[in-house]
Amino acid sequence: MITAGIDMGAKTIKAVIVKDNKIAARSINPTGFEPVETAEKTLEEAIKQAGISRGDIKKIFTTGAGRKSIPFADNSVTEVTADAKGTNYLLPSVRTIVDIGAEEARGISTDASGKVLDFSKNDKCAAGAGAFVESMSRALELTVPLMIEISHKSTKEAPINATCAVFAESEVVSLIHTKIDKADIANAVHDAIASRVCSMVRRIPIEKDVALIGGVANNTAIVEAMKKHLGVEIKVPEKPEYVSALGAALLAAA
Amino acid sequence: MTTGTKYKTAPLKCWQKGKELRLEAYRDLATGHEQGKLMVLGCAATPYGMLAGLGDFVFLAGEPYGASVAADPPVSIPAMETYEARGYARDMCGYMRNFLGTMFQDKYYFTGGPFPKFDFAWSVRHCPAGHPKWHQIVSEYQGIPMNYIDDETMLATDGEQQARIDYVAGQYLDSIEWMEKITKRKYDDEKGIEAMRNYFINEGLWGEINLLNGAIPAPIDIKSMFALMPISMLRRHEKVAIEFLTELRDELKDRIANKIAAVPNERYRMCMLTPPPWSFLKVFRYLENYGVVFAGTYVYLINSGEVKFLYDEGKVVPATPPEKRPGWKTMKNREDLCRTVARWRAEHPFQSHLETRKKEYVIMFKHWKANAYLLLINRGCVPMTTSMYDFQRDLNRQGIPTSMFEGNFADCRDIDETGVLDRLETFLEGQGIQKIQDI
Amino acid sequence: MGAIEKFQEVSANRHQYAQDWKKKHNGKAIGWLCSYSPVEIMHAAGMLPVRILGSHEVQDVTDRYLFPTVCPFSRDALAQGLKGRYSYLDGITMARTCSHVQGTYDNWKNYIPIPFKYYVWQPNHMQSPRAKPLLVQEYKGFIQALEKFTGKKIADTDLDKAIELYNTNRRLMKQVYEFRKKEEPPITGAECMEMVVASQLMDVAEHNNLLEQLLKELPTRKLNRNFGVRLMMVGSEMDDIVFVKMMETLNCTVVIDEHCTGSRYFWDEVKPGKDPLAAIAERYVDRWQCPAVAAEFKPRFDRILKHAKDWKVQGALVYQQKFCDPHEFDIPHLLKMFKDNNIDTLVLEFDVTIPFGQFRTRIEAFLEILELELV
Amino acid sequence: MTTEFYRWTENTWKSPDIDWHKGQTITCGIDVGSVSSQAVIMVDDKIYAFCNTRTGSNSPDSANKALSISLKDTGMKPEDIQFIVGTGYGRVNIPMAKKAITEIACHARGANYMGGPAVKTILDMGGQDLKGIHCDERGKVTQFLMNDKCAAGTGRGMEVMAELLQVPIVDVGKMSLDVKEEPEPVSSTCVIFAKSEAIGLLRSGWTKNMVLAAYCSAMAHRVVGLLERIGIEKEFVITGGIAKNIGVVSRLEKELKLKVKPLSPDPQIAGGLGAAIFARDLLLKSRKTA
Repeated sequence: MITAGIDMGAKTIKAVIVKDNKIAARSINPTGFEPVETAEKTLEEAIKQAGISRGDIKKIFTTGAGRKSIPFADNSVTEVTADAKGTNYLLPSVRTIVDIGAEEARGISTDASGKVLDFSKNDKCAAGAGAFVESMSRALELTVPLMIEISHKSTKEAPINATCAVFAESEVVSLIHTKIDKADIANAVHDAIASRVCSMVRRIPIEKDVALIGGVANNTAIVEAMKKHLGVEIKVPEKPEYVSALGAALLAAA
Repeated sequence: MTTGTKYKTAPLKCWQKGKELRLEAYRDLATGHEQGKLMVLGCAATPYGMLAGLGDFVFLAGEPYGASVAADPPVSIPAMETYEARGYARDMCGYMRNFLGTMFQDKYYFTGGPFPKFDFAWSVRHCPAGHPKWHQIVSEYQGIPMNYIDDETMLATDGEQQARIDYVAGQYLDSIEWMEKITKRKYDDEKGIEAMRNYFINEGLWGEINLLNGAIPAPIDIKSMFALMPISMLRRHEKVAIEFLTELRDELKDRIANKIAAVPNERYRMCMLTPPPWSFLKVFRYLENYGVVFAGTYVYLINSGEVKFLYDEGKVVPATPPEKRPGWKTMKNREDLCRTVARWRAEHPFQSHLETRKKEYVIMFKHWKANAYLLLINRGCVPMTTSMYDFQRDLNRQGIPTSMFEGNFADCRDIDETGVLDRLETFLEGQGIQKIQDI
Repeated sequence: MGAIEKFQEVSANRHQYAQDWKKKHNGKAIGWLCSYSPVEIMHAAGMLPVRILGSHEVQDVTDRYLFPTVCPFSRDALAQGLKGRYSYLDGITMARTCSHVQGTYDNWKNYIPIPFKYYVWQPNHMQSPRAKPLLVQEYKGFIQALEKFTGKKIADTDLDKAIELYNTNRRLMKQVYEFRKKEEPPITGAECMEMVVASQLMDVAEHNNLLEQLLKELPTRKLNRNFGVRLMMVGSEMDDIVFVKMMETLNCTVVIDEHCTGSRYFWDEVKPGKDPLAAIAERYVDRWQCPAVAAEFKPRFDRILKHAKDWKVQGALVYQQKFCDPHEFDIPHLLKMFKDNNIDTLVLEFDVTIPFGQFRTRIEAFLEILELELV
Repeated sequence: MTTEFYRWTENTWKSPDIDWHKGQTITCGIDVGSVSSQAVIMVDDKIYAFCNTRTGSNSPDSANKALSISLKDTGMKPEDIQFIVGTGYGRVNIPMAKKAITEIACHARGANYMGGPAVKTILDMGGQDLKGIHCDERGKVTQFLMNDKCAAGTGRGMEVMAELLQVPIVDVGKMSLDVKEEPEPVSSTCVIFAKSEAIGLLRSGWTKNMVLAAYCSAMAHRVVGLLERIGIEKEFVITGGIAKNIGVVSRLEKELKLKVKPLSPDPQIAGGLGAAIFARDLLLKSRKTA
């Protein structure tokens, strides 16, 4: 049985093809302004990769913010359900999932089968975590990878208090102008995000193992900071940005 | 996808009448003085029936008025901006911001005419940062006298309650003298008592109506309840309200007998602890697409004297008028009146103690045969939101599912509608409830 | 060590101080959350009253207990409890006033193990003649609970002694404030703040001795600094010493204050009477009002204006804890009052920690308004 | 590096008809802001040269860069400048500046110079904050207000929108005016919310222009709220980058029923210009005392 999952994110669209419960292909593209066409394109790329034809796909499920906009999808599921399913497939021991996206962060608690038990999302004033990293890398005139790298070299703490991403930005700007070392600022940025996400995640019961997924999970500095704040080990699946799409594909097969 | 229609439905017969009664109350305010009536500003928790002792009056409760404005963003936003332009903060009581906004604009929402000028403000301090200070701003602006009763005596379980009831009763007595002084009218104890009798009867009736929604299918949906609420909230002291609420109650009983549903495809029942964002009532309509019906909400429908909780049996029944309760005196004079009101307030506090409230939430949940609670983190009201996370944990501990969203009951700018709807869909998905169809 | 250094030391090591005190006196310590909590009664019970304050550090432990628009002070205070910094406390109490700090108390009660908890139902209708008699009753309940917990009877003489000590404390601190009227105040705003904060953490008798010592030092104390503009600080809870120190490097001196952890807390003395409880109740009903319980502007504003004039302030820094609605009600009216009296104002909104860069700019700009002249 | 739609374009200007060698006073103001930095050079009481450049990730470099660009082919060397005042976020950290003065005082002074003594109300829409400034006929600040609690209405909000819609921020204004009818303003006051609201609107078929229109009018709205609090007196000017956003400005004018007085040569240099004027004050003062 072959199924596909498409994650219609605000920034990027990802497609995953699952064949007989195995990942057959993954593809990703920036969302742009024609999400439907991008989705089509992304899916076709995955199909090529998997070496199958469109007709072989039994079912297509979508997820993500734009999940309802895809005419050729058989059904759609919310990110929370998809995250839980996808993570459970990759890391069966995980009971608590943290998904940090560009605009929104989620905490999900699941059972051994990957069913959602409870979830929490950030409130108004703590939104925009993921996007915050990027705009801050600009303010620091560093690429995101470089910002992550130097962040590990930080020696001093530089607190950022504001929960509001936009206010936090101006705090960072004033830090920049008060001669504080870039490494420490980069570290502060990651720490601030981790701290905000963690206080949101704490609203659900935090049981081991804990996994971090979503594009931001590739950011080792944030993973470090999350460990520090939650005081537990954090597992990161391979290609964490595809977990939602994978979950959707698996649910389509179910 | 199946169309989950299960029950027959029909509009409420008394709907139109209710609408007229509601608007009448608001319209009266515009002409109150021409009619030679006293115009009094207060809050929903003010036992305004007592005012009848001074003669005819019209009474405006700030909250329902603020809610009406808030439900109408094109009016609400400029009103709040007028208020903000005077340097008042954006994170204060949402009702107040809409109220003061239209006051500063001198635009009375229900007529578009000038904002009512009150004779005095008589408030209850059931909200630690709120109503007396709200009315303080009005009294400064309109140059009218104000007085208030410090209440919410149930907030504490430590210490003894009786002394607090005496304190509240004493304040009521003093405020009657104060009213006589500022209005230069003689207070007629009989009239005051009579009006408060109606007030108590209405409370019980409204409670009975809200409890009828324990039936499956629910005979009335929460939107209609809110639309009719002002009658119970603004005209409790009037015979006409008793007549209407009796009619409504009987119609609901009739609907229950004939299984006439508010939401024909009802298959999942929810209830709330607080009012919803008034600019966002479409959330209920949206959820009807999933076959979700809202049986009621604790604040406004339950927590201001409408019902009596039998904690040991885990039951809830409509409130009986105080005088008919064992161990309560018949009211003969203003002292009796003030004592009765104080004691009644103590037993039906707007803000009862957390632990008491936790019990009541569960009883209501069971009575309404609900599947889940919808909780609002309300940026527009501190007391309604303090401890909301505590409540959520408590409900979950008892196996009651909750879905929580952040918003503001009176500021449409404070809600991420797309985000909230997405959150609700996610929650229902977890509950195994899929969308039925677009209605 | 000079008195001021001692104050600084105590407020820096407040938890150590309290624990040492417990050992030394083999006594109990009780935390209190609102300046309406009757310290006299706690002291009479033989306990060390400790005001629960925040630590002004970024924290992420309170969001599951307090919703987003609860004031930062209430969050910060609860965070201290959740982090176990107050684990040495034997009890906690609060007087009914505002709903933000109410959230701190309720969650402390429910989620932080502590043997003794008592909520004093402070009547809030201060203008009502009914308030004092009730408060006496409430205090009786509090006393019974304390006696039951400590096993020690609280006699009227204990209360009289406590009243005497706290009145002395208040009187002496006001004498220190007198020195701030000088052209060149011998004590900075930050130092004064540390003195008052310490008074809410220390054994009152010991604090009194330090005050006596300080009052001997002050007449000859010379500060070698740029005194600049004379400022008043008006607002809600404020114990951020780092902030005030930063401010006083910007060509200004805080010469007087009106806030929850400053003069508003200690200014009024108990008028001793035959019945000590009645005397204490009278003090907490008639005292300098917090906006959370005031339903009239005038009483508070009149006192603020008198302070401003007596201490010859050139500008007022009006601030509030973010989301503190009781103060938000007053501020527009307060600003008008200052304007009508030709006193310039700057409004700041405080959070748990403070974005120094931005606040520094605002304060400098404000000082520029007051003294930067053009050619 | 992807194109940065949120950036304002850099520009530089030099007076064709001033010979700085003849000047009695040569002063300079350097404004290191959160997003952009400006240096303004004054010869006597005339603007001689200025530049508007990007702020780097540390103040001294940004200041140096701004200064050297503005000096480019003037033949003037840094040491020819007799007094330099620093302002803006980085003011305390500009090595060559003899004094630091806040951007609030400087914007008022600069606006007063460009707009004349009738200018009483100044709106400064910076990247990170929104300032309403009231000043007297000499350009001395009498009162100012900044946005609190919420970053709504700041330039940053507009940048976020430009990024989201992949529209160069310089085009936002005119695009927003190119709509058949004015849409309802974006209701959310929170930048992050506004963003998700915008995404929703795009999904429901709104054009970029309509979304921009809705956001510009929402922003104009917020600004009016702030201005009303300090009281709007004629004449009214806007400094900072957003002054160039005709979409916001025209809507603001409509709401206030008041024309915004245009500032030449460039509303973005108000801070640096004010600093240069203060520098001249201080220079003359020091000469008097010397």
